[in-house]
This record gives sequence, C-alpha cells and structure tokens, in this order.
Amino acid sequence: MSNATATDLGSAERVYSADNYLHAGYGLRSWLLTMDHKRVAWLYLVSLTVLFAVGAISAALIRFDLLSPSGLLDASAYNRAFTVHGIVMVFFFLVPSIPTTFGNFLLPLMIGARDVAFPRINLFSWYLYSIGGIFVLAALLSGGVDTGWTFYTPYSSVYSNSAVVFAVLAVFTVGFSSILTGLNFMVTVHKLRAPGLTWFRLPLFVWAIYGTSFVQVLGTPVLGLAMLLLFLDRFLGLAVFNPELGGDPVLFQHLFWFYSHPAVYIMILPSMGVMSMVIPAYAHNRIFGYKFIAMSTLAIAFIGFLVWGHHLFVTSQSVYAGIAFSLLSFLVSVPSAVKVFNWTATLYKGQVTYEAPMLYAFTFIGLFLIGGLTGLFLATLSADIQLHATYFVIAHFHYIMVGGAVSGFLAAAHFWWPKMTGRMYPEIWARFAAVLLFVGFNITFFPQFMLGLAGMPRRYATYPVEFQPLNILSSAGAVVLGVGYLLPLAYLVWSLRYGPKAPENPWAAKGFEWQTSSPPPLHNFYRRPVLEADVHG
Amino acid sequence: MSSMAHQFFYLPEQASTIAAQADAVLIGWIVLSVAVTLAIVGAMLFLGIRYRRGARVDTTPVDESLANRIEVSWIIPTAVVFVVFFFWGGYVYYKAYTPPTGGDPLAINVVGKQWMWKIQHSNGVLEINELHVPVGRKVVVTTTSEDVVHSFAVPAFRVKRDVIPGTYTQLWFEASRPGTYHLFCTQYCGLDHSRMRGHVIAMRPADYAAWLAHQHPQRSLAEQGAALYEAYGCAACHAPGAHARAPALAGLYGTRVRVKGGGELRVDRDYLRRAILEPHQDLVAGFQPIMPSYKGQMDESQILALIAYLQDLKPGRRGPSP
Amino acid sequence: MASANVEVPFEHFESLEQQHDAARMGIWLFLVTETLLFGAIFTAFGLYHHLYPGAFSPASRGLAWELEAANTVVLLTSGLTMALTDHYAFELRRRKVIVTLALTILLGLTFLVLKGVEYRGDYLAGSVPFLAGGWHYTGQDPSHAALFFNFYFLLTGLHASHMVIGIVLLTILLGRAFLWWSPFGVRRMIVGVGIFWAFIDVAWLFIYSSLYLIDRSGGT
Amino acid sequence: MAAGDRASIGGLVTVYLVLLALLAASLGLTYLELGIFNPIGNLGIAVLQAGLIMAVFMGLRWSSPLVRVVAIGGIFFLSFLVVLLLADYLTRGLA
Repeated sequence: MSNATATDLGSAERVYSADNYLHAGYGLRSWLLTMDHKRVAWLYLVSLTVLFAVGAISAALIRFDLLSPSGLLDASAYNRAFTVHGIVMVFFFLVPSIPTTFGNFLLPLMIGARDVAFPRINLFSWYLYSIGGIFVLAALLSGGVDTGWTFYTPYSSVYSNSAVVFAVLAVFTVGFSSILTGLNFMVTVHKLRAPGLTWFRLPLFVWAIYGTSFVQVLGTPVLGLAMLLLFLDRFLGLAVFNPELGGDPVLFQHLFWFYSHPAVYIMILPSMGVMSMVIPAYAHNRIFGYKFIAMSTLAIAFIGFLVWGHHLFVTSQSVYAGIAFSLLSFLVSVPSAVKVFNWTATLYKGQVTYEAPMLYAFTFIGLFLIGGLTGLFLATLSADIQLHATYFVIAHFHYIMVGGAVSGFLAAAHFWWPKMTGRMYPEIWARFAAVLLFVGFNITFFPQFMLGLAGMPRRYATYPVEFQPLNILSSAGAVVLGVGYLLPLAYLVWSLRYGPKAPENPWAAKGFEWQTSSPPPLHNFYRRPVLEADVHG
Repeated sequence: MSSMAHQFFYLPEQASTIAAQADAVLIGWIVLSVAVTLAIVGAMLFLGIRYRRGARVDTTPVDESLANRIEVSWIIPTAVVFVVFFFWGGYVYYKAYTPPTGGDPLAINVVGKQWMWKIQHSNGVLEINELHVPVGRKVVVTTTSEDVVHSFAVPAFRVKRDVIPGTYTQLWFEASRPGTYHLFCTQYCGLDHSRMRGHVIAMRPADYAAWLAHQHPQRSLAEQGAALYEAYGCAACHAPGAHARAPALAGLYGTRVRVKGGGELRVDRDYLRRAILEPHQDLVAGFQPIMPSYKGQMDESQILALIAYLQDLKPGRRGPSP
Repeated sequence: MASANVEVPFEHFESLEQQHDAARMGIWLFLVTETLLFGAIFTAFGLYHHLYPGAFSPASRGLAWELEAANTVVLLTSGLTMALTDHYAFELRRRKVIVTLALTILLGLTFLVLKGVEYRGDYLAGSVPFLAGGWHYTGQDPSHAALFFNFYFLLTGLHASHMVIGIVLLTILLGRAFLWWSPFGVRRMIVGVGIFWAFIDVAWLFIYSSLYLIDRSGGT
Repeated sequence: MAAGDRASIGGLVTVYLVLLALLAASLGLTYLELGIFNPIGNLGIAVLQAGLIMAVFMGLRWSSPLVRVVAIGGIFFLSFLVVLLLADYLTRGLA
C-alpha cells in the first residue's frame, strides 16, 4: 500500500475474525430481513445464479434444436425456448447482475460509507426481483411465452395465445426493482461520499455504477409504460398498438427500444467499471486517462438515450430519422472505443501479472472489441439492411453480453471474492476455466457471424440446409461453453469451505474496500477512512 | 468482385444492381475490423509480455500532457472513420430505400399472411411463396400484412423491408443474375415463422416472357379490381354521373385533395386504403361522411386489386384498362 | 431515535441535513420516473392527436369539461391543504397537522367521487370503448375516436390510481399523526407524501389541459 | 413571501389564488377563437401552474441545486423521446 498515513487502523481493531458481517447474525431471519448492503448482495448473487441457470438451459435447448435443418424441437417449443432465454438473460441476469451484487457490496465500501442511502428500499428491491422471478416461473408453468423478449405487437397483444401476461408482469416488476436500485445508488454516490472524496477521486467502478443507475432510473419507466400498454391492449382491447383499430405497431417498437437500447448500456457499463479496477490492479500501474474513462461513462449514459432508432432501420421508420439515428449511434460508439484504448494503454510501463481476473480482463477486451466493431456494422445504414434480424446480430450482442458483460461479472467475482468471503479461490482452476470459457465462447459465436453474413435469419426453428455445418459447430461450442460455466460455480462454492484464508489485500490493490478486513465488519469501517494519495489507482 | 464477396466473406452472391455497392461497405468494415482487432489485441499481448512483472523495464509513469495528446490521437481518427462510414452507408441506404420514379418498373404486390407470402403481379398472376422476375428490369414491391409484422427479405438482392399491417411499405430491386434465391421472413411472426420462406426466381427476359405466357390469369389485377368495384356497389355514388354525393375517382390517384378540417393530402395507396376502410378519417372537404366502412369485408389482396383499378382509372375511359 | 425533543439521524448518515437532502433527492428521482411514465403517454397521445385530428378534436369537445374544471379546483385546494400540512408539520403542531391532513383526504375523495360521476356519464353516453355494451359513439370517425377514449381512460385512470395510493398514504399519515408516537417520523413522511401529492396535481393539470381544453376554441 | 427556508402560510395562500386565477385564464382562453394559439395557451398556462407548484408547494425554491437539477432532469430526457419520435413520424411522408 502506498504511503497511507492516517488510515492505518489500530492493530487492536484488526482482530476481526469474530465480528465480520457474515458472523453478525445467523438463521433465515438474519438473511431475509437484513438491512446490510453486503448481505443483500449475497441474496442477489444466489437468485441471479438460479435464474442464470434457467437462461442457460433454454440456451442449450436452442442450440440443441438447431443441430438439424428441420429442427429437433417442434417450432412452438423452440419459440418458447428463445423467448424465455431472452427474457431471463436480459431482464433477470444481465441488467441486474453487477450493480446488484458487486455494486451493492462495494459501493458503500468504495466511497467510505456504512451502507446505501435507503437500506430498506435496497431489501425491497430484492423482494421485487424475486416476485419477478416467480412470475417468470408462473409463465413457464402455464405454457411459456412465444413472443420473443421484444414482445413486438400486434403478435404479442392480439395473435399470441401464450402466457404473455405473466411475462409482462415479470418484466414490469423487475423493472421497478431496477428503478429502485438505480435510485438508491445515485443518492448514495451523491450524498454518502467520505469527506475529501471528490468526484474525480472516485474509483472508476463507482463512476460506472453511477452511470448505470442514471440510465436505469431514466429508461425503465418507458419500458414499464410499454408493458402496461401491452397488458391493456391484450386485456381491455385498448387499441394503442392494434393496427385494425388505428393503432401503430411501430410505436410499440419506439417505446420498447427507448428503454431497451439504454438497457444494453446498463448491462455493459458495470463490466467496464470492473475492467477499470481489475486492469490497473494487475498491471500495478495507474489507469491510463482516468478523466477520459470517467467522462466516457457519462457520455455513454447520456447519448445512449438518443440512438434507439437503429433497431428500426428496416421498418416503416422514415429514411431521414434513420439517418439521424445512424449518426447518433456512431457518436455513442466513440466513448466505448476510448475506453478500450485506455485499458490497453494501462499495460504500458506496468508490472503485469496474470491471475484469473486479469485473464478475464484480457478476454473482455478482445471479445468486447469484436462485439463493438460488429455493432458499427449494424449502425451503418446500408449494412443493416443485409444484417438486420440475421445471426450477425445474435453474434454481435452475444460478443458484447457474454464476451463482455459475463466476463466482467466473472472477473469481478474472482477479484473481490477474497474480500466478500474471506477465502481465496483456487488459482489454477480459475485460470483453466477462463481459458476454457474463451475457447468455448469463440467456437459458439464466431460461426454465427458467418451465418449472419450468409443471411440466416434469427429466431428460426428450421433453416435451409446449407447453414447446417456452421450451426453444428456453434452447437458444439455451446457444449464447451456450458461446461466452462459450471467450473467457476463449482470451485467458488468449494472455496467457501476449503479455500485458504484471504489476507486483507491479496492483490495489493488500491481503494477503501481493501482497507477493511476480509470479510469486512458489519459497519464496514471502525473509523471514517481517510483518503490515500490517489485512491483511484 | 462478386465471387470474392461470396467466397471469402460468406455473403450470398450479388444478384441485384445494389448488391455490389452494399457489399463494398460491408467488406470495408470487415477488413477494417480485422485490422483494428489485430492491432489492439497485438498491442495488448505485446505490452502484456514486455511489461510483465519482473521485466527490467522503465516504469516511470507517463506524464499528463503526453497522455492527453495520445488520447486525442486515437479519438479523432476513430471519429473520422465513423463519419466516413456513416455517409457511405447512408448514401447506399438512401438509394436502396427510395423507389425509382421513372423507367416503368414492374409493380408487384406482396401480402404477408401468417406464415405464407401471397404475391400478386399487375397482370393478375397470383403466386404463393414464389416470385418470378425478369433480369435487368426494376421491380417495385409494395407490401402489407393481414395480421402481424413480417419482413420481406431476399439476401441475394440485399433487400429487406418490414411488412406492417395497416400500412404499405415499399422496396425495390433490379435483378442482375438469373437464378433461384431465398426469400425469408425476417421478423418473428409466430409459430411457423421459420417456415414462411419462399424463392425468388430471376429469369432472362426471354424465359420470363415464356413463363408469363404459360400463366393464363383470367383477369388482370385491375380487372379484378373493377369486378370488386361493381360487386361492392361503389359506382352508385362514385360514378361520374351520380349526383355529386361522392368525389369522382377517375384520375384521382396521385393528385392532392383538400381534407375536411383543413390540410391537403396526396391520394396515394395509403390514402385510398384508409378511404376504403376508414372513410370518415380523411374526408374530402365538401362531402358528407355517408360512405360505409368496408373493414372486414375485403382482405388485403382484394383492397390492393381495387386500388390497382383506381390507379388505372383515367377520366373519360369507361371500362377497366387492359 | 424516538427521543422527544431532538431528531437524531439514522446511523449511516453523518448529519440530519445530509439525511433530509438524501430523502428529498430520492423522492424527486422517483418523480422523474413518474414524469417519464406520464410524459411517454402524453407523447403517444400527442402523436395520435396529430395522426387523427378529425377524430380526436370532436371527441375531446364532447367531454364534461365544466365538471372537471370544478374537479381541478378541488385538486388545487387539496394541494394548498397539503402544503399547509407540511408547514405545520415542520413546526410539529399536532392538532393543525391532523386538521389539514383530514381536509386533504376529504378533498381527494371528493375528486374521486366527481371523477366517478363523470365516468358514469361516459358509460351512459356510450363512449367507453373497452366495456361490453359501453360503445355506441355517434360522433365523427368512431374507430379512431375509440382510440381517443382509450387514452382518456388510460390517463385519467392512471391518475386516479395515483390518487388512491396518495389517499392511502395520507390515511396512514393521519393515523400516525393522531398517535404522535414519533413526531419526527411523521414529519419526514409528510415531506415525502406532500411532494408526491403535489406531483399528482401537476400531472392532473396537464391531463386536464390536453384532454379537455386544447381542442376547444370559441366556446365550443 | 417566504421567510427563512420555507413558504409562509400567506405565501402558500397567495400561490393558491394565483393558481386559481391561471385556471380561470385557461378556461377563458377556450372562449376565444385563436386557432393554433388555443392549445399553446392552455399548455403554456399548465406549465406556469406546474412551475409554481413545483417551486412553492414542493419546495424546490429552497432545495439544493442538485435537487432542482433532478426535478428538471426528467423533462429533459422526456424531450429526447418526443423530439426523435416526432422526427420519425413527421418525416415519413417526405421519403
């Protein structure tokens, strides 16, 4: 640690093994009625893992069906599989994943606070999330939903006779939970920073969580409205989107994507925040261009609200609006490019070591780069005509979501595991899993770029026979990817019991959270932590 | 150029005039992306290895002003490349999405219906999931849907446009290579979305004429429209002789009419369709809202036939045009 | 925390002032989401009003705007009484708080009753598109007028549901004010509910103008 | 009107009366024949009333600048939706 003076906690207070937050209470009540942001993080981590499993199983069904051109599942099962995969992965894993787990756990620690601004609302958000999960279960039990996670009308409001109502309730509830989490974190960052911790001394993860919360609070209400109108269209025949009664189906697409494009920034910004912490930590070097990365986060959060029209390039949207949205979509890509350049430049003149989180960081940079570049294809108007709604789009957003967001999630899990659990994870297994995931991922999704260029449409249960070889390759990759995900689950749970005791700062990283014990005490700090020379690493 | 795109970049062969330009943008992006990826991943690995822990290298931090100059050195080129591709792609998109005005294009009506394509030629030929077009002649396809949103996509022609119920969308192409190409529905539309496929058969003009001769449609689209015009008794009010209870329809298509409540609208297909289904919405000024709505009595193909008849109706000509 | 005379902040806040400011910011952030929710409906309404003026204008002129003008006065008065409640709560004057709270609830209920009267009138006039037998509209362009009435019921219904939530919160507040166990807790809650209630007034002003007034000119 | 850091009772009643006056003006406006200025007038008055309520009844006048920014922030982001949505629908006819 650098020349920290006043923050040296007295040695007497270092006797922490007894009173850390995990030992602060036992039994179900201490978990289900907890006000401690660290325990709420654990509640989310467990429920996220369960729902990720539901999403992963449905993904396996999709890849299984596409093994043969005539589809191994019947069309309705396939449609339900990709719909539940979309809904669960987007709304129940990717949007909440990092903010509600590592954001919850680390935000107060990183800014030197004892808890988030509204602890009760924090717990209430988790209950709303769980109710949303129950609605998804209800949707599955009553026959599943076959509208796709985009719920395009008039199919979803008039023609589909699947459990759309449960899906809409699930999305509405988890959206409300997302709003409350965002609201909570924004007030926390504004109001509960330690004295002297100005905005430009905040760790970049806090910037990322702030940007994410900003987008969550401002985008989700319009999704809530789209779901409410869809619900009323379906039940009361409120014809807002029904073309026969004068409604315009494209208006639903506008309202849906006004939230759903900023939502992809909700999904990727936290992982970017994790990268901005992990890479400097293992490069043992200051982050390159701290201000540029912080401002890029805000730029993405702001301009992210202006670009949703690139999802409507091939529909009845006017050509001029398309041109405007294309330019804005390019504008929003610049900050992302700046971040990738800065992460790479952070390695310059560093002392790089390659623990598992750093491997995930390298995976993130490589795959997010490809995801970002292919996103530029889709922002280019003429290329979108050819590539819209083909497997190119599927490969693009999986490179960003799985290659980017999930790698970020796993990097965060490994990087802060010692701090959260007081245990070290098995390093060799973790590195092996990181490499296996990288290989499995690329075998699964790189062929889909080629399928997309060849014109294979998405959401097809059956397809022309010439696309089969690449689909079989992709399905094979999916098996490797599936196994790859089981590894971290296994050895991290194993480490809870058998992992070696973790020191206070195993990676010699900077930041308030590394100044407390592992796992930290119930009230985070015995005395208000005072600023180090440059806490932002 | 065409086979290269097909060989190296997995793109379907270029079977329409716009394909080459569209592919140029795509291949430009692919090449640039591969280059950028190699550059950055290469830099990452190089820096990662050169500055690994324990390497005897100078690790004095980079000073602030140099760092800012480096930042600008990669923001500006990125932005410039983006703007270049924005204009290039926008230009090709504008050309692909504005139907040709002159040159007597072949008019095709396509009605998407849950899980099949009904394709009407102007001479009355009706095809299901099949579209025969001559090479070298512009084809303008007007699409609508009878139920949900579909999307008419022919990858080989590099065309794709959503088919939306309640309104008409248009796309155009000019086939350049004879052959049979995939026709896909690329907007999820329910159970058999993946079976809503068909073929577009581009033929040399001679073969197309021979094929056309074999089809012996009873009546052209306009004639079918005329039959509907009679069957639904439109002539009772709209015939020129009728005592001015409804606007005369001859030669009305393409002109502008003043609408009740102010404002002027162009009489295009959308206006005619609305006038048939929602007569009171954009009432022509000076007329009473007495026309009954025909919603639910005609399906989209019949409406398109009726509109084809109204398009051909010229003042002074009694019968429907051949 | 329930000490009689001085308010102590929750343990994770540094100062009282920080806690109040955080609470106020939290409430306003929640109102931002409400603004976007109502705003998006207004945007859709404005869009359809632009697409189908021939149907929306006559339908709007047919509404009972005088009844709703009275209702607007009721709501503005309840806004005043709520502001007075906040004023007296700041000074911890229990009796005054109870009186003004009761007045606000009464006015809120009056608003809902008048709204119910109007809904019944709409049903009898046959302009409720989504109820069986509730739609026999004789005006111009009936199918798009149905769209207008869909938005009319959507906006006023959503507003009424927010009124119900507000009244429930006010009733809880009335109970806590009556018991007066934690005066500072009551004061904190009044600030929150007060701002939420004033927001409902703001939303109603825009609903009233856009549904009832913008299509009227020259007294018709 | 407002002493210290909140509105006085007199201030609140005054604002209430101004709100009623503005409502009367808005109703009066509907009796005039101003074409496009009718809706603009009505909505303008509604914006004035909303501003008054937010400033005094909701206490923005005495809140920290941060809270004021948050109060206006919602409308700012709503304008993104309105502007770009209208950009699409208004330019459809031109293509």
